[in-house]
Parts: sequence; structure tokens; C-alpha cells
Amino acid sequence: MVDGEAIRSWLSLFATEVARNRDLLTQLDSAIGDADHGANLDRGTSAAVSAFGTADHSSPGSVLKTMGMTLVGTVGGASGPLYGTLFLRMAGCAGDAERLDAPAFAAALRAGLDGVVARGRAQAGDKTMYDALSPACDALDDALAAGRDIGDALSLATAAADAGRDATIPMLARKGRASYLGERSVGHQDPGATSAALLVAAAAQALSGQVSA
Amino acid sequence: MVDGEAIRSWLSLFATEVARNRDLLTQLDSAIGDADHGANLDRGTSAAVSAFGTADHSSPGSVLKTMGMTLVGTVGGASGPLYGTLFLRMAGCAGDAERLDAPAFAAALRAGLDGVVARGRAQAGDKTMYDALSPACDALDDALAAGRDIGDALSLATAAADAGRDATIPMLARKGRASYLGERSVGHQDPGATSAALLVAAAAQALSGQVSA
Amino acid sequence: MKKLINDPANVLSESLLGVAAAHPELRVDHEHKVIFRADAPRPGKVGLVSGGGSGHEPLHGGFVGHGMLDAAACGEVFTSPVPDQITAATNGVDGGAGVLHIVKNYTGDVMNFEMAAEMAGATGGAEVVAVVTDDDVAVQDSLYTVGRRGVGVTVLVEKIAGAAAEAGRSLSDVAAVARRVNAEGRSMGLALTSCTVPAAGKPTFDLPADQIEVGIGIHGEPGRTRVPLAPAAELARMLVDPILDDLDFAGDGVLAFVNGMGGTPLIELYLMYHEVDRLLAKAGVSVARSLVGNYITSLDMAGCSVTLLKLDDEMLRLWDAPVRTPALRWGL
Amino acid sequence: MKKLINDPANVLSESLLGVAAAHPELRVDHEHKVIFRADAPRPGKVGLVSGGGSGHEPLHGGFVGHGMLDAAACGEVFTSPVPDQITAATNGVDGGAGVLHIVKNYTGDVMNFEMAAEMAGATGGAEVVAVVTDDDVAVQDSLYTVGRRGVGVTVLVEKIAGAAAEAGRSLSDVAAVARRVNAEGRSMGLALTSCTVPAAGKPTFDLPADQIEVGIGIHGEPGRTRVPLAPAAELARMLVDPILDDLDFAGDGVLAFVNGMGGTPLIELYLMYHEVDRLLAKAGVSVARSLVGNYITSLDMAGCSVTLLKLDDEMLRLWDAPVRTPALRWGL
Ligand SMILES: Nc1ncnc2c1ncn2[C@@H]1O[C@H](COP(=O)(O)OP(=O)(O)O)[C@@H](O)[C@H]1O
Ligand SMILES: Nc1ncnc2c1ncn2[C@@H]1O[C@H](COP(=O)(O)OP(=O)(O)O)[C@@H](O)[C@H]1O
Ligand SMILES: [Mg+2]
Ligand SMILES: [Mg+2]
Ligand SMILES: [Mg+2]
Ligand SMILES: [Mg+2]
Repeated sequence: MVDGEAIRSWLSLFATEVARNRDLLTQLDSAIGDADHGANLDRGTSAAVSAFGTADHSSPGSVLKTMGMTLVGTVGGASGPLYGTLFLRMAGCAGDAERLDAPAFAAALRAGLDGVVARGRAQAGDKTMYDALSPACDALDDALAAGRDIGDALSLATAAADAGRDATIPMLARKGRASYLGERSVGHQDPGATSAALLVAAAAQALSGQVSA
Repeated sequence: MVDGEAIRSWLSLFATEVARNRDLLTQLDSAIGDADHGANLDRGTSAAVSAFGTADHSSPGSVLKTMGMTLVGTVGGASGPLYGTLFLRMAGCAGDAERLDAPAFAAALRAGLDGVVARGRAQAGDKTMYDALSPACDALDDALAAGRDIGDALSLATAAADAGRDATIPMLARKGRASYLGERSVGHQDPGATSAALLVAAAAQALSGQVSA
Repeated sequence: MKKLINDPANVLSESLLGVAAAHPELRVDHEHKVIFRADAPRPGKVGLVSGGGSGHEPLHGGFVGHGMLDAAACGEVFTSPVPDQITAATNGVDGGAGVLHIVKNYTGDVMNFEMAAEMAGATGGAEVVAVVTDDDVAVQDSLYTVGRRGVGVTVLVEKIAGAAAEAGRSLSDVAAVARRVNAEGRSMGLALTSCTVPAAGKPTFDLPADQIEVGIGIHGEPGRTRVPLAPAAELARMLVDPILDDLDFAGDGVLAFVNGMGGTPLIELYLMYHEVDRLLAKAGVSVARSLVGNYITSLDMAGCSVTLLKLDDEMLRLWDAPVRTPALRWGL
Repeated sequence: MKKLINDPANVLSESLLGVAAAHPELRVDHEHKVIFRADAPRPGKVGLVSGGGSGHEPLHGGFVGHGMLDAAACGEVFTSPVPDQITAATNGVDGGAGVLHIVKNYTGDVMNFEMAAEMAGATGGAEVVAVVTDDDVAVQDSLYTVGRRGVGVTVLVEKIAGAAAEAGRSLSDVAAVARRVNAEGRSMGLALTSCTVPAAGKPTFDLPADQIEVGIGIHGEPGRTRVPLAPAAELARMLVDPILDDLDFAGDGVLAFVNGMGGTPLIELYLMYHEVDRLLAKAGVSVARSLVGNYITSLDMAGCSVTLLKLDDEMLRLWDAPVRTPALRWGL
């Protein structure tokens, strides 16, 4: 079962990974965007970690809401509303529950993904964060349906997210700044898909132990 | 005896040398000035060569006047008025004479140098064209006074101009743009002294045959 | 990276301190990073809010003042402002006649302004109408993509809609004028060099000494194509031809706008203006008004863009109306 | 070299074609490369002529118009105009009340303006008085040298003397005002990068990525010293301290002018203005007026200069008076 504390460690680990990969994210965004994805996301996830210090984390929903509000309020750009919406929709789905079981967590993540689509209207193959998040959600659902435990399921989701991220390389971008480049967007890995894969990997690392506990 | 035609070949040769050394002059001016001495002078001497095509060159004075007026009217910057004044004063000194003998030529050059001083108030050691022109005039006068022929005298003047040009390297500039650099002007050859040495060398080459003739 | 800054993280907030100090006629909300007219809100006047990532100065903050914007929400460099900032701007200019959001068409800008407008709607705040600018012909528009970028025409929308608002026109009127300007304007830009985002610390892209990027936006992103550097006459053709291909500019006259990207000297911009003017004359397009200078920039990028706007009588009158902002001022 | 130009030899003349096309309120004499107010000469008004090498735009051509210059003689890039050009400018603005020459203190400028004035004297032309600006505290003044360079204060002299001339004051009055502005103004500049003169084709000097030049002029010449790049707060001190050491600015208030060298974005100039403003507050110097932007530039050089002018009531009034030029405009 995932409680507020577990969500907090997941998102804190994500913040650490964003900080570590800040230059990589910005470099990827230099090639096909405007060279700010690392700085943007790092500003937001650092602010969220600070906010966690004082905010309510009695439930998964409250932590996810703090995360979503903080990202909406500090990131800006495309990724701010998108990641912000993802976490706010997760929070909405999680409601007031003190703990989420594995299917409930997967359902919340799926709700977050739907929020990303509602906000940004991305489809598979547009070369965005969707291309990492969507296969991760599918893998998570499939593994849980097949009776795998959450640790295994999140590992499979991570592999799917990584594969989805890598699959953005040959794509021709149709959403976000990279779309302005037309054919020249081909051959570059999408920065948002890269940060999304970090998010899924952080979940596998932070939550698998907790949930099986 | 130097006639108008001889003066014209002197100044045309000077123009050729300026064109050939255009980049060098600009490069010297980059180090301690504003990177335009080559372009400035070349613009003026090329214009003068064109003007020679149509202008009166029946006398040294008329050619020198064309040269001076053209430089004043096309060069700009510091070197335009200075070289312009040099040739206009030479023209004034040469008057309507159809030919100049060696002492008359030397006197005209001296008058030109006085014009440079009147206009720019440079003194020996200020790190300007004066530091090449003044030793050249002195050497010319001395050699003629010692009974040397004009060819020899102009060769000695050229050597003096070259030495004067080289002597500008260690000088601390007190006139022109290089003076703004203070101590940092030390160690660089003055661009104006460099073009002035070209002028004297061109005289040696173009006039020694003519005058002894 | 060589910049006149302290910590890259504080470029925007420290620059806003300078704006506040230099412009007593403006009021800066440093918490929200919003630049207001000192006299905002003006009761009964439609409030004009724009905003976007910083690094395009004078856009937008330099266009706040009488006859133009009431407020500009300043995002981090090249990053759209967050909804809170836009909300603070919107509330601060709400004089009861509604608020127009002028939004450049970038995913981030559109989404953040949308979220702010949704909040205003949900909380019974000001009536908000958004106009999105999308004038960049370098981007192929299609149903499946995000559409064209908003670039040079944004300056003209802010001026012309600003004059309409100053004249007391209604929100729907002002929005209609703004949409017409956007619909009748087209732009295209090129870069000689990349720019350097302070937080990134190095140029966004490398460009060999003999290559340029054509079809760039204003965020240091690479353009549509990389081509060899060419004489200005040819560069002007690369910018003007696609614009004329996209819209018929025959008519009473255009506003011809040659904009510098920040690192290009005025002497070159005027030279480009001459080339553009020649091409327009050859194409039978008559020029009624012109604007030459650095108005919508990309930090220190060298390059320029051309914007043409097909003027009608009303737009012309509104363009000529008095304006008093740090970067565009006449008649006052 | 990456520039929006055709042939380096034609940069100036082609740029002037653009100026003429973009500014119907100006008249350009393309033969002499002089930019005039379209309504020059104004009978009974003192004519104001300035000029110098090009590459400092908007100075001087961008300051031609009502309340400022009547004509600007445009030399080649970084090369003072020749006497013929200055004579054409002088004759073209002579409305019978005499002509003021505003000359920046460079050997070339001074000599060419002198020769033009001598010719005017010799041919019974307009009465000419010259005022030479020399505000650059980076240059140590001495009897044996050419003295300080004229830099930022030149913009302020042109504005303030221009307002005096527009008000109908006599030649000696206008000259006295111009001299007072010069006497009460001081400047200091720094460069982050060199500039590239079109005819030279490469940067005038090489500057390592971590070094800057302090005490530069406006011609891409190296400065007095090369020091490591430092935060803006420290750079501001390097500019403000020598100015305050040179002249006592206590009094009614100063005009604080932070000027960009051409390649530095506005966001950085406002950040610098904030630092300058702080230092002045700390030194007890009160700021009455400010100006921030690219007004006297050095082609594409990155960097800035600070100019302080000690205002008196009259200067303040003349500064605030209406002006209508391409680059400085208010009240009209
Ligand atoms: N419409 C969209 N839907 C989903 N993701 C998107 C969309 N537009 C952009 N993105 C994602 O956002 C990332 C860029 O984020 P960021 O650089 O922070 O914002 P910006 O593009 O405004 O500078 C892209 O790499 C892409 O993955
Ligand atoms: N007062 C002066 N007297 C004599 N020569 C001078 C004086 N000032 C400058 N010069 C000469 O002019 C040269 C520079 O000429 P140029 O580069 O064409 O003009 P500018 O300095 O205006 O760019 C200097 O190298 C120096 O020799
Ligand atoms: Mg980005
Ligand atoms: Mg020079
Ligand atoms: Mg961005
Ligand atoms: Mg020069």
C-alpha cells in the first residue's frame, strides 16, 4: 500500500533525478526546443520538495496536490501545466484515501495521463512526454492484470517508459516546439519523454518496496 | 627634375603600395586603434588615382593639389585631414612651377610635414606618422646638403622613415586613438607611421630615376 | 557565457528591479513578476494583458503604458509565465470592462493563459477573452500540429488593440480588432547566430561561420532550414517571398516591420529595410507605415525578421494613435 | 563575419537608403551621406549638426528631428566624415541664426569638423560654433595627449542643446548649454566582446571567454585594462566608481544613462541599471531622470556604458521638452 510518505519519497527522488539530469534535459531541449526543459522542471521539482517540508502529507492525494499546484505555479512553459495537470488529476483520483493499493495507484497514474491529453491533446507518435507515459501506464495495467506484484509491474512500466522515450528519437514532432522544426526534429530524443521516463523509474525505485510491504 | 608626371607616378605607386598593404595597415590599427586605417587610406588613394586620369597634371603642384583635395574629400578619420594637408601644403609650396629640382622637392615635403604638425600638433615620440615623416625629411635635407644626388638622398630618407616607423613600436602613444590605450599602446607599430614609410619608399622608387634624368 | 548578470537564476527578478527604478510611470509587482501601468486598473477601460517568456525585450514589458498594454506577465527566460502571474496581471487591470489576453501561439503560453482564464471563470473574476497570435509563415500549419508561432505581429496587435481599448471600445470590439491584425499579418525570420539562454550557459545551437538558420522563431530554436550565408538582398528575398506567397498584400498599403533579434546593429536593420522595401515595390505592394528596430528579440541572437501587416483605415488610425510606453512612444 | 549586408564597401550607403525609405520625416542627401530633417533649414533657428563615423546607430542619424539635430553627417564605419559632408550638412541647416557643430573628441572628427568650419569661414558661409564632447573618464586627460573621448554624453548634449535651439535661443546660448552639459557629464564603458568592422571582416580584438575590456570607447578599440569577467554588481562598480571619483554629483539630481553597445540585450541593460541605481543611492546621488537602451553603440559589440549628468533646472526642462526623432521621441 502506498501512503502519503511513499508518494513523497517517490516525488523527492524524481526531484533528485531531475536535478542530476538537468543539463541533459536542457541539452536535449537545445537540439529541438528552447534549451529550458531542465531549468524549468528543476525549478518546479525543487520548489515542490521545499513545499513538502511544510505541507500536509497525510495522504497520497494531499502530496500529489502539493506537487501539482507547485509545478503549475513555478514551472511555466509547456511542461508546467502538463506535469501540473498530471499530478492534480492523480490527486483528484486518489481523493482522501490514506493509502492506495496497486490498482488504485495505477488508476491514478492513468487519470494523470488522461489529464495530460486533455490539456495538451497529444497523441501517440507526436514525440512528447505522452510517448513515454502512455506505454508505462499500459505496462503497469497489464502487469497488474496478469497478477504481477507492484515491484515487478513498476519495473516493467519503467522498461516501457524507457522504450517509449527511445522511440521518440526517429519521430517527426507534431506537438510542442519541436514541431516547428519539421523534418529536422527527426533523430533527436524528446526532452519531455526523457523526464517522464525519470518519473516512472523513480516510482519503481521508491514505491516497489513500500507497496509490497 | 620632378615634373607633374613624375609626381603622378610617385603617388600612383603609393596607391598601389597602400592597396597591397591594406590588410596590414588595418591589422596594425586593430591592435591600437579602430581597424580602419587600411580601408580609409585605400579609399582615398584609389580615388586619387581615378582623379589623376582626368585632372590637370601639367605641374607637380596641380597633381599634389588633386591628391590633397581627394584625400581630404574621401578618407575621413585622422589620416584624411593629415595626409590631405600634407599634399595641399606641398602643392602650395610647389606653386605653378613646371618642374621641381631636388631641393625644391625637399622643401615641398618639409612644408607638407609642417602642415601635418599644424593640423595635428604631433611631436616627435607621440607615436604617429610624424615619427616616420620627420626623420625622412631630415635625412633628405641632410643628404642633399651633403651633395648626394636625389636617388641616394631618397634612399637615405626611406631608411630613416623605416627606422622611424620601427621606433614607434616601443613608444607610448600620446596622439590619435592609440593614446586611449595608455601603457597598452607600447609594443605595437603605429599604422600611420607605417603608411608614411610606404609613401617615402614610393618616392625613392618613383622619383630617383626621374630626378637624376 | 558572457552576460551582464549576477546569478543566472536571478536575471529576471533583478532586471525587473531595474525596470521599476527606470520607469516611475510603471508599477512592478515583484512577487508575481508583472509590469503594470502605474494607473492600472483604469475603470471602464478594457484591460490588455500580455506576457510570455522573458528574453524578448522590449516585448512585452516595454509595451506597457498608455495606448498599449495595461500589464505584462514576465515568465522566466523563454518560459511562459505561470497561471498565478497571469491571474495577478488580469486582476490588476480589471477595470470592469473585461480583460483581453494577447497570447503568442506556443503550447506553454496557450496552456498557462488558458489555466489562468479558467481560474478567473471559476472564481467569478474578470471576463477574459484571449486572442492568440500565429503569424509565422515558417511553420507549416496543419490540423495535427500546434500551428504557427506568434512572432512579430504580436507587437502590432498590442499597439493597435491597445489604441482601441484606450479609445473606450468594448471587449468584443477590441478582441475583434486584435484578431483582424493577426489575420492580416505575416512574419518570417532568420538567425545569423544562436542566442545563449542564461540558465543553459552556452549557445542553444552551433552555427558554422558560413551558415544561417532560416525560419526561426524567437526562442533560439533552430529554424526550418540551414543555408549558406548570403548577401542581404538574397536574405531579404528568403523572408519576403514566403510572406507574399502566403497572403495577398495588394491593397491600400502595408505596415512593413523589420525587426532585429537583439544582437544585430541598426545599421544592418536599415540596410535590410531597404532590401525589403525594394522587393515590396517590385511586387506592387505599397508601404503605408514602417517600423525598424529591436522590438521582439531573442536575447543576444543576431538576425532579423520581417513582418507585413495589411492595413485598413481603422488599423491605420489606431496605429497612428498616441502611445506612451518605454519602447514605443509617439503623440504623448 | 556574419552580417546582414551586401558588399562591405556599401554598408553605409545602402543603410541610408533604408533610413530614407523608413523615415519620410527625414531627408537623406545620398551624395553627401547627410541625414536632414525634412523641413531643414528652419529660418531663424540655430541649426544643429553632428556627425562622425557610422556604426554607432542610432547616434547620430537617429537623433535628427524636431527638438534635436537638424542634420547628421555620416562617415564611413568608425571613420569621421570628410569636410565636404560636414559642409553640406552645415549649409543645409543654415537658417540664418548660425550653426552649432557637436563634435565628439576624436582627432579625426575634430580635424574634419575644423576644416569644414574653416571653409565656411573662408567662403562667407554660416556662422559656425563647435562644441566638443569629452566625457570619457577612462582616458587620462593631460596637456600632452588628445584628451578624453566623447561618448555617452553626446546623446544628452544633442537632446538638450536641440531643445534650446528649438526654443529659439541664440547660437551662443545654445553653445553654452551644450558646453555645460558636456562639463557636467561623465561616462565609462566596458566590453564583453569586440565588434567586427565590416571592411575589416573580423573582430577588432580577441577576448578570451573569461575576460572583459574596461574603459573602452565606441570604436571597438581595446580598453584601458583587461580584467576577468565579474558579476554585474561588480561591473557596475567598475563603471560608477571612476565617474563619482571624477566629479561631485551631489545636488538636485542626475540623469542616469545606461547605454548598450549594440549586442547586449535590454534585459541585461535593465539589470545593470538596477545595479547602477543601487550604487548611486548608496553614494547619496539622487536620480531625477533615466535612460536605458542602445543609443550610442559600437556595431555588434556586447557591453555597456554608464553616463551620469548633473542636471540643473534648465537642463531638466530642456531634457523634458518634446522631441521627435527616430530613436528618441516624446511629447510629439
Ligand atoms: N501538447 C503537448 N502534449 C504533451 N507534451 C507536450 C506537449 N507539448 C510539449 N510537450 C512536452 O513538453 C516538453 C517541453 O517542455 P519545456 O521545454 O519545459 O517547455 P517549452 O516547450 O514551453 O519550453 C516537450 O519535450 C514535450 O515532451
Ligand atoms: N595628431 C596626429 N598627428 C599626426 N598623426 C596622427 C595624429 N593622430 C593620429 N595620427 C595618425 O593617424 C593614424 C590613424 O589613422 P586612421 O586610422 O586612418 O584614422 P582614425 O584614427 O581616425 O581611425 C595613426 O596611426 C597616426 O599615425
Ligand atoms: Mg523548452
Ligand atoms: Mg583608425
Ligand atoms: Mg520554454
Ligand atoms: Mg577611424
